[in-house]
Amino acid sequence: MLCVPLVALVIVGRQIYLSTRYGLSTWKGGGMGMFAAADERSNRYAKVFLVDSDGNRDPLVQLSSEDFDVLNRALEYPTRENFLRAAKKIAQENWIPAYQRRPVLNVNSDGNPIGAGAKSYRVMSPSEIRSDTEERRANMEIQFWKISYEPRTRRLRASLAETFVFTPEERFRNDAERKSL
Amino acid sequence: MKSATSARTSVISRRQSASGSPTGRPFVGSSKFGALIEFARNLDLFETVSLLTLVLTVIFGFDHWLFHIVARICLLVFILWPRSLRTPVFWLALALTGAITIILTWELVDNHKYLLDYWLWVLFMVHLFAQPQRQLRIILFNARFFLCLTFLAASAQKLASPSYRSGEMFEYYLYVDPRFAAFGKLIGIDPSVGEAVKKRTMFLRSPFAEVQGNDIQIVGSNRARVAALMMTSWDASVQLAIGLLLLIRRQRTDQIAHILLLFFIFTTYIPAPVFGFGWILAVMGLTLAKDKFPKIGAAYLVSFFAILLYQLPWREWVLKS
Amino acid sequence: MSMAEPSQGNWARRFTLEALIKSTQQLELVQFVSLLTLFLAVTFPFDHWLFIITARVCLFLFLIFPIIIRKPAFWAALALSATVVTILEWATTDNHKYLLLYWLWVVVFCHAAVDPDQKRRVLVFNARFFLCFVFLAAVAQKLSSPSYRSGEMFEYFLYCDPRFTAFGKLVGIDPKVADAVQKILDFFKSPFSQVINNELLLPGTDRARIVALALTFWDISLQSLIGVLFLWRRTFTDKIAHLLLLFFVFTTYLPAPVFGFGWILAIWGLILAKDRFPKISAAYFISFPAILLYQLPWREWVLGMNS
Amino acid sequence: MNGSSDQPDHQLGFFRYSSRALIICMPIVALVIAARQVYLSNYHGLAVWKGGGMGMFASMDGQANRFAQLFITQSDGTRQPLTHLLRVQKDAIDNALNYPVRRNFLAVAKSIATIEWASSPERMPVVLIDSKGEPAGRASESYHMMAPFRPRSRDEKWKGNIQIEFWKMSYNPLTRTCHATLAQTFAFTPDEVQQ
Repeated sequence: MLCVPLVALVIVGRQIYLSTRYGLSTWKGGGMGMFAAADERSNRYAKVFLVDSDGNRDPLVQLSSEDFDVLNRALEYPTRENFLRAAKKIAQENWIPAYQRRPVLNVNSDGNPIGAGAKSYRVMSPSEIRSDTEERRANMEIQFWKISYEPRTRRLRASLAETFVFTPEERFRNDAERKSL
Repeated sequence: MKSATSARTSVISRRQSASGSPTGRPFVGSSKFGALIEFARNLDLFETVSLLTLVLTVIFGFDHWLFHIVARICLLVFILWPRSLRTPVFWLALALTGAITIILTWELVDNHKYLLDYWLWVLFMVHLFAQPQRQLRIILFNARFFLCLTFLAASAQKLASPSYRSGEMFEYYLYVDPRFAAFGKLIGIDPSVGEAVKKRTMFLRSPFAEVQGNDIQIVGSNRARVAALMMTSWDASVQLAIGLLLLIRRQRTDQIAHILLLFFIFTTYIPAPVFGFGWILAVMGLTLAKDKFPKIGAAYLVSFFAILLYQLPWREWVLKS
Repeated sequence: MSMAEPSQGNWARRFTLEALIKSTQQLELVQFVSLLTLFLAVTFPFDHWLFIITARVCLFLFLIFPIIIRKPAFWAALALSATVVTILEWATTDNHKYLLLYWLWVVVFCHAAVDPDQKRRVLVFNARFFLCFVFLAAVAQKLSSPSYRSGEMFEYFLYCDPRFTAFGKLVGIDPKVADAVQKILDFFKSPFSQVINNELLLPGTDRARIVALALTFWDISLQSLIGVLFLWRRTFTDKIAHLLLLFFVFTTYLPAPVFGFGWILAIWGLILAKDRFPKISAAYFISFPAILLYQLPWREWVLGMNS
Repeated sequence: MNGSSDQPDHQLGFFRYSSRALIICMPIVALVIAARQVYLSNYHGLAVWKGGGMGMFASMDGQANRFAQLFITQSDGTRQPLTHLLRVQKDAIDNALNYPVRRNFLAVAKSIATIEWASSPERMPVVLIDSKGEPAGRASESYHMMAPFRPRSRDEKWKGNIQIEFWKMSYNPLTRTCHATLAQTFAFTPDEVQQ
């Protein structure tokens, strides 16, 4: 009679532990924290960049729905292992610069654009023509961001919670192992 | 050997005889709500709970192909062979599939789906025993336990969260969560406020925009602030009250807890489209109330209809109006 | 699927073919068809909130108050909501969904009849009519279509339809061919590319051509045979038609994921076979769980396999 | 369970007088609808997969092989393609592709006109593609990309015509070539699309 309740209690305990220590969303994992905190997927997002050896970063913008599935999983439970899984999935596509460089827009704290900044990025989009060269050698950087809201001042604040950098060796490890077999 | 149909007939005839009317027309000669109370009282607890749980698995089950297929096969097996509902293997198949689904995608599974799987394991255990008294004890204990766990753990997690206590969470959702847009409009928050907030958050998310200090002002509305604070205090107090009252295990406190739970089900699942959660809470509430409080049992039966009707696209209607 | 009391016996014996045949013979036709139709309405419904909610409320009512399944009003609610949904979205409603609509009305009329024999007649006549209608109308539309007759359609779908990619791989067409074709076709759709003469050479294979011709021939002959044989109304022709229909149901819905269509065909087949061909009706009985199992993601498994 | 428990009052009024009507009613309806589907698909382009016939897998010409290109045209004759569409517009296009009549494309145009469209700053060249799918130079035109910006306010008037090109693809198995044909072009004036 007590066995299912005991399992439930253990799972709730685990959820609370993972949620407080490792950032697991309060909505997931078997606790009861639905509508308990504004800290779940709708307030979390990731920016994904390819970073070449010179330190230039280009954002990957057109992720497929499969890429989003894996990335969302990492956003719900933001461990390095989960982001690595997302990086591996995203790296399976061949990313090429699709359009001309686009300047980064500066936005003031009132939410109004105030002109182009000094920085500019190439827009990277997936292509089927695999080059096997440049982009496979670049590091992949995934920035994990959280949005919080301050009701008194009515300000939204984005904070960079963590940055994960994955080397090509890490991302393509399984491919290399498979080939060597 | 009995055929599926005759077995089904026996279920039907049992229900008919249980309806307590010699004419087989239970609704004749009494008020409609009285008849409903009578009907609810005469339902077989295990069969009703099992059936309602089966419906839950088929229409609000886990979003995974494995569970979809097993739940549909179970429904087919039940339709062809109604007695299967009383076999532990039937529930084992569902509970095990639910557990596998959770293990495979545990970070993505919503908390309330865990509750469904616990309940499937409870039904498996209930059907392992032959003595009705023992079955009754297991199901009553577990229904109360999970209702207390759900509401007390929820209250604890909410009260422990600063973004909940400050009202920040509900206010933010009133602006950006599309599920709340229609509800917001109903209480006087213009949908354009939410649209403007969403647009500003896009600046934060885009790699092609850099927001000064990563800090952005939103327009917001005082009404949303007040509504959010009210929702926060209402939600936390109702949930805490239900959990605590059910813990006391007295007739009077149980009655109040059931009324609050019904109020919670009837109101919460209008804005929040997590119908499976509402359904399982109603199943547990019905389990506890059916024999002790017939009127409340009947109200729980009505709540199942309400949950099904809440799936109407009323949000689109409100937003378009 | 056994109908025996658990205490009566021996599990091994209960799952024999003989037991299955016996139990299908004991089924009461009208009740059984009603249950299968309700299941169909709940699990493969019209994709519209009105029908989905109606079907779920009907399932809930049936489980709480089972006798309701024999009331014409119960079926009329389902049939009416199906009618409203079909009228609202007639141009985007798949052809096979119309069959569900017709069938819901047939079940209304069946339950509206007083005499049990009349109920059976409603079901039996309509089952035969719709089987002939489905297959003969399909054959007529196919034969009148030049892109079908030339084998062009199946070859094109083998390249372009993702539902056929896994099947294509099983018959030896490399999924890379399909990927390359799909990519090349995007040139037509993009405003930023202009295809010279609006004509593109597809990187197709001979194998796909042969498979497409074989599929075309198999499909048209099987469908015309089933339609014509059911028209005859003789025991022998009916028997062959049932075997072909079973073959069709068991093979077609593996690649084509229109399970509701397979389900309704199996219901009609079962209605016609039940009292006359016990073994065949047992096979129809098996086809229902088979259709459910075809929903396994076998396509992903096949495509994920190393070739 | 048998029919003996059914009460006579179950019978629907009309059918009390004609038991045959119960039996043949739906076959007649099915035949009428199928005939209508055949007519509409032969004369008004309705896809053979839709509308109540039995033409599934009967022809290449279905929604999968039809596509639409959408442009906003200005009075000077220039036009810019709409490249990023909203879900509701995609649904309206799917509907129109299944039944490509002016009324359905007008619904698409109306849905486009509810949005304010932003164009990309740079012009994108149109690439010429040869029959093998390889780039073969640049065409004379170049376009700005147009993406939805925000809902258009009701007081603001929609300017510009909306042009929708309806294309069909066919396949020739002998030469293994796929051919796209512009089946029809629909143009809608601002007055037509104004809500």
